[in-house]
Parts: sequence; structure tokens; C-alpha cells
Amino acid sequence: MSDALARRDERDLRDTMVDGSELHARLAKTWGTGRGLIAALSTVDHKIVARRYLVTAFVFLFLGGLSAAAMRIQLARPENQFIGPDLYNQLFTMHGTTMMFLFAVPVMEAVGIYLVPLMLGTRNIAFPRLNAFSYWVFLFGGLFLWVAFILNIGPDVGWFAYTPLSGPQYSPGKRTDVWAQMITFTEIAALATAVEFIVTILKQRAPGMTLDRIPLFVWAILVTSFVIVFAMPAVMVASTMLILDRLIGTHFFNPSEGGDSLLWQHLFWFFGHPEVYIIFLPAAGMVSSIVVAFARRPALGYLPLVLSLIAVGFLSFGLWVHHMFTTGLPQLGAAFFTANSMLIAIPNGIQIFCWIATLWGGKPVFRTPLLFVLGFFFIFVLGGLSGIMLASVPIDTQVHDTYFVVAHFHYVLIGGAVFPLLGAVYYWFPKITGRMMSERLGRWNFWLAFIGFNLAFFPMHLLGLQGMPRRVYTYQPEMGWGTLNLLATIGSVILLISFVLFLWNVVSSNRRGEIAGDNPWDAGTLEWATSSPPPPQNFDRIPLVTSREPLWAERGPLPVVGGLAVDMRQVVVGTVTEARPILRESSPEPSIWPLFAAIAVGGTFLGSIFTPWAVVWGSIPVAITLIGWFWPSGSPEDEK
Amino acid sequence: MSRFSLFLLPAIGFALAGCRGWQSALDAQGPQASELAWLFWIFTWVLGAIWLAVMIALAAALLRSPASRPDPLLVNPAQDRRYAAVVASLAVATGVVVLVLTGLSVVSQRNLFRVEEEAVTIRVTGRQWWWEIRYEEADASRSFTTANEIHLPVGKPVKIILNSADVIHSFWVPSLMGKQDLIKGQENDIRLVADRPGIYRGQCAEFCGLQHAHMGILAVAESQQDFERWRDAQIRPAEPPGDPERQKGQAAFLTQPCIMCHSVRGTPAGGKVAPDLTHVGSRKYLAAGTLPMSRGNLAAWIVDPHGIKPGVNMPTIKLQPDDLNAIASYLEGLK
Amino acid sequence: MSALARLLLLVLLAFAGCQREERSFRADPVATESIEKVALVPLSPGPSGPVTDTSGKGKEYENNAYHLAQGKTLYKWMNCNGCHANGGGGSGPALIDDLWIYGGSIENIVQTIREGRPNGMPSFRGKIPDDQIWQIAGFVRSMSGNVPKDAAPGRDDALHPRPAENRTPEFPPVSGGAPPPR
Amino acid sequence: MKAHRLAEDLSALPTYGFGTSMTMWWGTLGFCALEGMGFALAIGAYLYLVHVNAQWPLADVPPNHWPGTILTIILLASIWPNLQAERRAREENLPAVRRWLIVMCALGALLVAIRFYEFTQLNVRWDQNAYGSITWIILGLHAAHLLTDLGDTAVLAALMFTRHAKGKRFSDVEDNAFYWYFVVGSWLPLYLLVYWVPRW
Repeated sequence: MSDALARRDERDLRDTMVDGSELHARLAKTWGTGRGLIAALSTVDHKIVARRYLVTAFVFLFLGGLSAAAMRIQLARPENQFIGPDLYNQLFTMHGTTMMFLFAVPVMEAVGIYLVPLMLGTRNIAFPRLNAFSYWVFLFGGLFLWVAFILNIGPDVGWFAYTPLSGPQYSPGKRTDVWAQMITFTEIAALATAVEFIVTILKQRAPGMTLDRIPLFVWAILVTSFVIVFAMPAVMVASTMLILDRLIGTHFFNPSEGGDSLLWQHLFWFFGHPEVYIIFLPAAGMVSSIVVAFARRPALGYLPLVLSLIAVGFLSFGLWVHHMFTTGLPQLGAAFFTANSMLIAIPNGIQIFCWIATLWGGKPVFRTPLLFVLGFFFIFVLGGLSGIMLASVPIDTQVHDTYFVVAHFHYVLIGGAVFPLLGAVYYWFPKITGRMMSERLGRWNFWLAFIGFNLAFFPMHLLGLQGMPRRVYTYQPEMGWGTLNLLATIGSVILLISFVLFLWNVVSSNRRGEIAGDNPWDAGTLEWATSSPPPPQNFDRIPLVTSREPLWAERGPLPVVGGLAVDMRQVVVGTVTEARPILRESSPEPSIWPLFAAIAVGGTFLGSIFTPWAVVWGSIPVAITLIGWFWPSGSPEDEK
Repeated sequence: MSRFSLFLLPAIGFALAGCRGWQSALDAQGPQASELAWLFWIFTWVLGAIWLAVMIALAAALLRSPASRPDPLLVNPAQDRRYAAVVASLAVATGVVVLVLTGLSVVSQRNLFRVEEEAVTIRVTGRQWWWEIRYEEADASRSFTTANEIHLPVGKPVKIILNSADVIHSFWVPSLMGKQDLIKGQENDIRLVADRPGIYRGQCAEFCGLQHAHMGILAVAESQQDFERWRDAQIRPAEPPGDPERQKGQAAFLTQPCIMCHSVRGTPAGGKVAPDLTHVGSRKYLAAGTLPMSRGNLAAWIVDPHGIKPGVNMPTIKLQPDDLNAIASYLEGLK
Repeated sequence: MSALARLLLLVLLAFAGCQREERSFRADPVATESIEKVALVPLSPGPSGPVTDTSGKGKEYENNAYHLAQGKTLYKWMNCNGCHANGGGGSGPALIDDLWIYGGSIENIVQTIREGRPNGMPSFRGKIPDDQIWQIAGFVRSMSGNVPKDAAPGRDDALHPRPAENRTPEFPPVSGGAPPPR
Repeated sequence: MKAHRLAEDLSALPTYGFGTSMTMWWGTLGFCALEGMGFALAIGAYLYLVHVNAQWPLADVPPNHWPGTILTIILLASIWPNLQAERRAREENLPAVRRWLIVMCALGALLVAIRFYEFTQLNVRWDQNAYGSITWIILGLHAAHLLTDLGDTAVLAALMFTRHAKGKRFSDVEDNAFYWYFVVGSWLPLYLLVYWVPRW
């Protein structure tokens, strides 16, 4: 010990030399964010960034939900005069764009940003400054879109923005440019986050966490990140082409000059279909976590579950044409995509079967998180099966672009992603805040959401079959769609109430909820090994993983590794497959530059919808802020 | 579970009610639509049964009395192997179902898009927000243009060529056939047959801008004689008006902005950017399936098109009430 | 954060201006001709320029993206390109240059369309509703780059004879040019 | 915080390494993958447009390939100095690293200059037709990579002349060299597409 004390003076204090509360306090100081506005804006703590992401994404969820409510009021009866076509078109565009780009993808990433480092037993996400930057860019993109909407420059061409309707001739003004650049903002954020996840998961796992011990949620995030890396560039290329067509007169989508409007659809759906799985796969990971925790046993079929995730990720790139069955493509090609689209039912089916088998072989505990997962089964399986109908070219020619499709994808996305997400919030809320959410409100929340959802969206299947197309701002009384639409509106109001209840539960439980303790559900993965909420350093010492559910395997003291620096930020970096530790790599300390860089990038994009020269002039502040970001500040993290 | 079935009952009731209606995919009135409805119901029953089975399995998994196991890691490997075998066989079963459904879909697709010698060729051009319709004949003098309403002889294959003058639209008359897009710079076609005389409504099914909601089309299926009679009438230019009110209406029509966009064959009105009005009075609806044809609706439409279809390309013009009534009666008489 | 949001709002306001995106479908009051007192030349006796009095309707039309785009469509639909081609001129004078025989303000152009001009320009009064004349006139202004760039129309989905109006350099109107020969 | 027992001591592990041991290498690989996907999609869009047009290119004269060919040769030749920079960085040989970084900066600047000249030799404008548009965007996409890598290399070269030039900074140099291979490699298919497909 005296030897160790002597080495303290060398400013290289290791966690093997101190213990207990001193170690905890010193690490908390090293990894902490500090006080004050500048510190808050400079933070690189994945938990703080994730909380901001979560709150922002839920704000966008409510904005998207309110736009949906406005549309449902308009459609409640035939020839309603509540809102006109111009505003209605903006509203459904805002609804789709917000839900897809500003809520669903970011919220899944937010949960991942919070949980992945905790589940892996590391102290921060890889590239934490990039992480902070990606949040700011996402925030600016979302603000950009909604401020534009408030100023009556809201895009009005649908979240899919088909050319030529979104092109320069039929979309005058800046509305579509706003949409196209908002895409660029959010895709940059998503792509950066995906790279962080991939590197964190491959390199920063706790020692001993071999590939077959990675928690299923983390596997889901890993596969999702690969899907993002290969899918999102498509929409960036497409939206860049669109904005170039609109601003500087290129001809990518102009058939008279050799372009082709279907090129847009190919590029968009090459991204757009994987997008669905980018949203669903993390949710599948949440379902796995919740099912395992509440069935009180390890997942039955870990390997098939992982392989299914990977298979879904791969197959999701072979489906995009099923969004284009009515565009007059060659029949044989369309039939090929029918087969492909149906094929994806197999891995998804395997996942469902494995979860049910896990519940079957376990001893289910009926708490709110599990309720939401059961709701997920009910709704998502139905949505998946109607998806098989849409995969068939003939059936698709009837129901494509009708309310049947609206019903289908809300079953898939709300059932497949939002229900698991709400379950996940109930499940991980104690970890994030240290307090339990109210179980009583939770049950009300679930049943209202479940009934409201089915009442709102089941009738839409029938409306679609009765011939009601999507994206119509009104319909005539003689069409006979009034009753079902009224029913759907009532359902959507109930659904909205359930979300208000959810918000109330979050706010009140955050203040007055029961104190949770480290592991209120007695779950098995590493995030439950640390305190609730976790300290800035996540873990005082890095766990040594011996099993898939370390906390179930190690009922006694958890085995850990030591030897990391205490006075500077260090993380354990290991090998890709075995997670054998090879480096004590330093992790960047807080910096204000990612915020400045995001402002510079945001300003450049904003300017670029007015003049292409903004890209040239904007590159100067972008370069300056990036140099500021990467230039070493002389801190120990920078030098070692 | 009883809760779910309680909810499902009214839903099924609505589903059955959905079979009627004049724009319903399940109200099949031709071989193509029947093929589609048949395939739809096969899929619905098979997939519905699967859904029900999954829900029953889930309920059983939740309700069966569990062995008491305090330690979550305490699992019975032999039992797990049995579960794994069940999961594996279910996965294989999923594969078989998917294969069968794919096969059915492909066969159906071939039936649906089978090419038959057509008796009538109709060229439909989508425009924001109406349908330009041209009956094409080898004999050019028997070709003619109309709008928003197609007529077809019962039992005869009809070829519909689809194209767009501006953005993407989609042609969809659910009782006769699935939809197909109209895309500028590309020519799509579909073939369909109507089995029974009747009026079937359709609607644009691809979002096409402000008035996507008001872009309806009527398909009128009628006997061969009725169809021929209709076609001969459509080929003829408009008859000069007989009564003074309509004569006044024609005179007003020809001096107003109307003629900048609309055509009435047999008069100097030769505009090419709006629906041909030569026989507008013979059509059942106005403004692309928006208002039933009547003198009152004609007047309402002319006096305030943007109250009915905000953003439509028809401008609001200044008209004296007398002229308005005269024009409405002139147009109504263009049978 | 709210401070930042407000800042962003201000920036957007400054750049865009809501009126550039407003879509008013129905002219109000319906199809009424506004009275525009305009001069065809910038000269008048005495120290001050000509006495003019315009309704202000012009700004509303030439700063609004929707009106300009409608004007671009109507320019083709009303067959303006029959004589003026794509702006380069044919039997009618060119519209993309800076020379204006009868004045280059939007009010002048409205009058030119409404009343017609000697040597071939027909009068469209009563043939094109007044608000559409304003839309066309706004578009004609955009052909020589005299409307805000962020409201001017982009290229059409057609063969492109010249860079679209949102890329046209500004040619401020000057009096001049000769009426086309009969 | 759950009670724990120390099972292993990692004190002896180094704080930085080279290549696949560093997180940064994997991050760079990730960005190469997504940018590579961007290139692949641009190539796909190009070939799609070739497919929908009966005639290609939609211009009378194909681009003058000489500037592009010279650029390609220089790019390929730059692999050698890049390899030198990479190796010297692994050896943590500061003077040599400085030298080779300066060589790479000079090469980068030369390449950017040639790239600007290339645009003038395409014989088609971006707003002429879809062929011009796709050609310009492909060249522009790659130009953006040349520019950013030049900036990156320049900053790194400057950094190597400061007190920070030690330890893991050499790993950064190696990483920068790794990215350059991607910039070179991704150009080759684009070169064929821009200059030789129109001559086909």
C-alpha cells in the first residue's frame, strides 16, 4: 500500500490504489459534467446527452401526435371545414416527418445511448463529443422544421416527397427545401450515432463479454446501426439531388432532360424500408429485455434471436420495391420482391415464437412493462400479417395508398415500436431517475392506449377496403366513410389521453415516485449493477463478465477488473470477438466545440436553401469549429 | 381474451358492411376485381387463423401454472430442448405458409395482368386534379376527348393507357381492378372487364397536391348498344342551343374567360388545359367526381370553385347573375 | 434553449418572411380590377418624377412564391410563349432583358396585359381574371430577375431553354426597346 | 452500486495502440462504410440513368479524360508516400512523419487543384441534362473527400510541429493514412464511370 501511496504523487492514480467512497467520489469528479451553463452545453456524458435526446424526441412525439389529432378532427365527418387542404397537407407531412425522423429513430437511439454503455459495462460511449454534436444537430434539424411550419413554410409534399410533386415545378417556395435539409440534419445525427454504437459495441465491452454474452438489446442496437450505415446514405443522396434540382436546376428527376422521377422512389425506399426496421429492431431488443426480466428466466433461443435480428437487417434491404408495385415495373421483378418481402416473415416469426416460448418456460410477473409487451404481441403480429398481404403484388394494387396501409403501418410502428418503447420507459425509468413509475397509472395508461389504438386504427383497414385513399383532407358524404372515421377519431382521442396520462405519470413519478434501488426488477444485465441513477463514471470498477445475465449468475460480489486511471477519463478497450482487454484508452473530456460545430453546420444548411454559396462560405466556420474540436487542449486525456 | 373478442365482433360487422358501397375493393364487378377479392379473402382467412393461433399460444403461455422457480437461471435443459424443437418446427411451418401464399400471389398476378385483345382503348391522362380521357380509334375521326368519366361495354376487355401531364397520379376503380400509377414520361397500361352494368366510382390514389381528395372518376359499364349510342353521341360536336336562355348562355360563355381553357367542339371555344365541355351535361358528376351534375351545382361551381375545391386551377371570375344562370343552363344542356 | 429558438426564429423571419409562402387561392374581392395609376416613362415636366399611385397589390404578387409559380403555369396555358417564346421573344418582344417599351414595373406589365399594346399585344381584359393577370405579370418580372430569389420559380420538368427564374441574374428595368414591326 | 471483488488488474495495459486496436480506427472504418455506401448509391443512380436513357452520354462530346487520368495516376502514386507516413507513424519517428505529412499535404493541394480543372473539362454543365447533373454530383462528392482529407492532413501536419506531437498523435497519423486509402480506392470506379462509360 505504501508503494501505491507513493505513486499517487505521480498523478497517475489507479483504481487499484483507492477504494470505497473515495474511489467513487474521485471518479465522479473526473467523469462529472460540472456546474453552470457552459458546462451543461459542453457535456459529453452519454447519460445526459441521452436524457436530452429522450426529452426532445418525446416533445416531437407530442407535436406529431397533436398534428395527428388535428387531422383526425378534420376527418371525423365528411366535408368537414376544420382545416383546408393547404394546412392539411402540411400537417400530414409534418406528422409523418416528425414521427419518422424526429421521434422514432432518435428515441430508439436515445434509449441506446443511455443503456448501451451501461449494459456493456463501460464508462462512456465511443466518440462522446460526436455524440454531443449529433444531439445538437438533431435538435437544430427538428427546430428548423417546426419553426418553418409555424412560419407557414411547412413542407406539404408528404414525408416521402415524391418527385415531381416535390420538384421545382410543383412545389414553389421554400417548403420542400426545408424538408430536404431537415433530412440532412437528422441523417447526419443518426449516422454519427450509428458509428458510435458500432464502435462502442465492438470495442468497449467489459472484459469477458464475448459475442455470445452481449445482451439482446445491444445486439439489436448493433444490427440497427449497421442498417443505418447502409440505408441512410440513400436518403441523403436523394434529398441532395432534390434540393439541387430545386435550387441550381439539375435534372435528376426531370424526364424531359434524361432524368427519371422513379429514381427518387428507388433511392427513397432503399432507405425507407430499412427505416422501418431501424425503428423496429431496437424495439425488438426492448421486448427481449423485458420478456427475459419478467419471465424470470434467460431468453429461450438466444442464438436464433440474434440470427433473426441479423437476418431481418439483411433482408430489409431487399424489400424496397414493394412500395412501388403500382408504378408499372416489370411483372417478374415485382414478383421477386413479393417473395423477398414475405421471406422476412420467417425471422420475425422466429423472434415471436422464441419470446412466447420464453414466457411459456418462465414464470411471468405481470407488471406494466410486461403489459405493454403483451400489447405489442397483439398489435404487432396483426400488423405483420397485414404486411404479408401488402407483399403480394395483386393485393397491393388494391390496398396500396389506401387507409388499409395507414392501418397496417400504424399497427407495425405503434404496436411494434411505441408499445415496447412505453414498456421500456416503465422498465428503465427507475434506472434513469432512481424512482419507480406508478403502477396504477401505468395500468390505466396501458389499457387506454390499447383500446384507443385499436379503436383508432382497426377501422382504417375497413376504410381502405371501402376505397378511402390516403392523404385526402376530406371526403364526400355519399362515400359512406363517416361512421368508421368518427370511430377512428374517438379512438385517437382516447389514445391521446393515454399519452397525457403517461406524461403525467413520468412527471409525477419523477418527483414523488417510490425510491427504486439499484435493481428493482431483479433483472440480470449489467445496467442494474450500478446505482440508480448511475454516477457519472457508470461503474466504480469495470465488471468482469462471466455470463449472459451476470447479476443472476453472480449473486455474491460482482467480479471486476482494476488498474484504470482515476484522475483522468479512461475506458477499457478490448478485442472485437472475445472482449479481451488490450488498451486503457482515454475518453475525451467535455468540450463546447461540438455545439459550435453544430451551429456552424446548421447555419450552413439553413443558408444553403437560399443560396448554394452558403456551402462555400459556411465551410469556413465549420472548418474552424472542427479544428477547435480536435485540437488538443493539453489535458491528460489528450496527451496519453 | 373475452375483452378482445368483444371488441372484434363489431369490427367484423363493419367488415361485412364494407363489401357494399360504390368504391369498394371487395365489391367485385369484373374478373380482375374478383380475382383480387378472392386472393384477399384467402390471405385474410389464413393470416387471421395464424394470428388467432399466436394469441392463443400467448395466452396459454401466460396462464399456464408455472413451476415455482425462485432462481431465474434454474432452467430445465431437456424442457428447453423440447421448446426449441417446437420453435424450429413453427419456423418451418411459417416458411411453408409463406411459400404457399407467394405461389398463390404469383399465379394471381399472372391472371391479373394477362394480355387480351382489347375491344376499346382509352387513354387516361392525369392532371392536377382531373382526368383527361381520350377514346382512341384507328379511325382518327372517331377518336374523341372527354373528362372524368369513362364508359365501357360490359364483358369486353378494355385497355387503359395511363400517363400524366404533371405529377404522379394513380388510377383506381376498385370494383373493376387494382390501381396503377400515371407518371409523366412513362406509359403504363392496365386491362379490365366489367361483368355487370353499373356505375363504379374510382379516385386518384397517389397524393398529387392540394386537391388530391377531389379527384374522382366514374366508370360506367353498360350494354354494347348503350355504349355505342353513348360513343356516337360523344363523337358529335355540340348541338347549337335552341332556346333563348341557352343561346344567351352560349354567347356569355364565349365572351367570358371560360374559352381560354375549355373546349366545346362546334364552337370557337378551343382551350386545351381544362376539361372538354362538349358533352359536359351528359356526365354524371362535375369537377372530377365532386358535385352531382345539375344546373344548380354548375352555377355553384362556376361562381365559387375555390369554395368547393380550394386551390383548383379554375379561377373565380366576375359574372352577372343573369349570365351565370344562362351559362349554367347552356352547359347543362350540352348532352 | 428558448433564447436559441427565438434567435433561429428571427433569422428565419428575416430570411424568408411568411408572406412569401402564403397561398391565397381566392382573390379578394373577387375578380375586381384594382386601379393603378402608372406612368410608362420615368420622365415628367418639373423637378419630380411622374405622379403615380399604385394599390400595393404588386408587392403581394411579385414576392409570393405560389403566385409566381401559378404565373409560370399560366404563362404557358394562356399561350404567352406563342409570341414571346420562353422569354427570348419572337413576334413579341423579349421579356428576359432589361428593356421595357411600356414600363417594367409589375403595374405596367399588368396594364400591358389588361389593355394590350399596339402592334400585336392583345388585350386580355375579361379573358383572364384579374388576379391571374397579376400572377402572370409577377412571373414576367421574375424572368428578368426582378423578384426575390427565394420566391422565384425553379426549373420546369421540361426541356430547359435557359436557367430558371430563381437563377436569373437581376436586370433592373430600363425604358427602351422598339415595338416589334407589324 | 453492487458490491464487487477485484478479479483482474489491467494496470499494465498501454494507453494507445495502432490499427484495429484503437476505437478511432473502427470509427474511421464506419465512416468509410457509410461514405462508400453514398458512392455506391451515386454509382447506382448513374447506371440507372444510363439504363433509362436510350442514348448515353446526353452530350455531343464525352469529357476530356486527361485531367482525370492524371489525377488518377497521382492518386495511385500517392499510396507510396502515404504508406511511408503510416509506417513512420507506427515507428513514432517524428521527423519522418513530419516530412511525409508535408508531402501528403502538397499532393493533396495538387489533387484539389486538378479536380477544379477537371470540372471545366467535362464538356457538360450540371444544368444541361441529367447526364451533366449526375457527372457533376459524382465528381463533387469525391472532391469533397479530397478537400476534407487535405484539411485533415494539414491540421495534423501542423499538430506534429507542436508540443502535442507525441504518443497517440502517431496513431492519429496512421488513421489519417488509412482514410486516404479509402479516398484513393473509392475514386477508381468513379473514374471509370465519369470518363470511360460515356466513351463506351
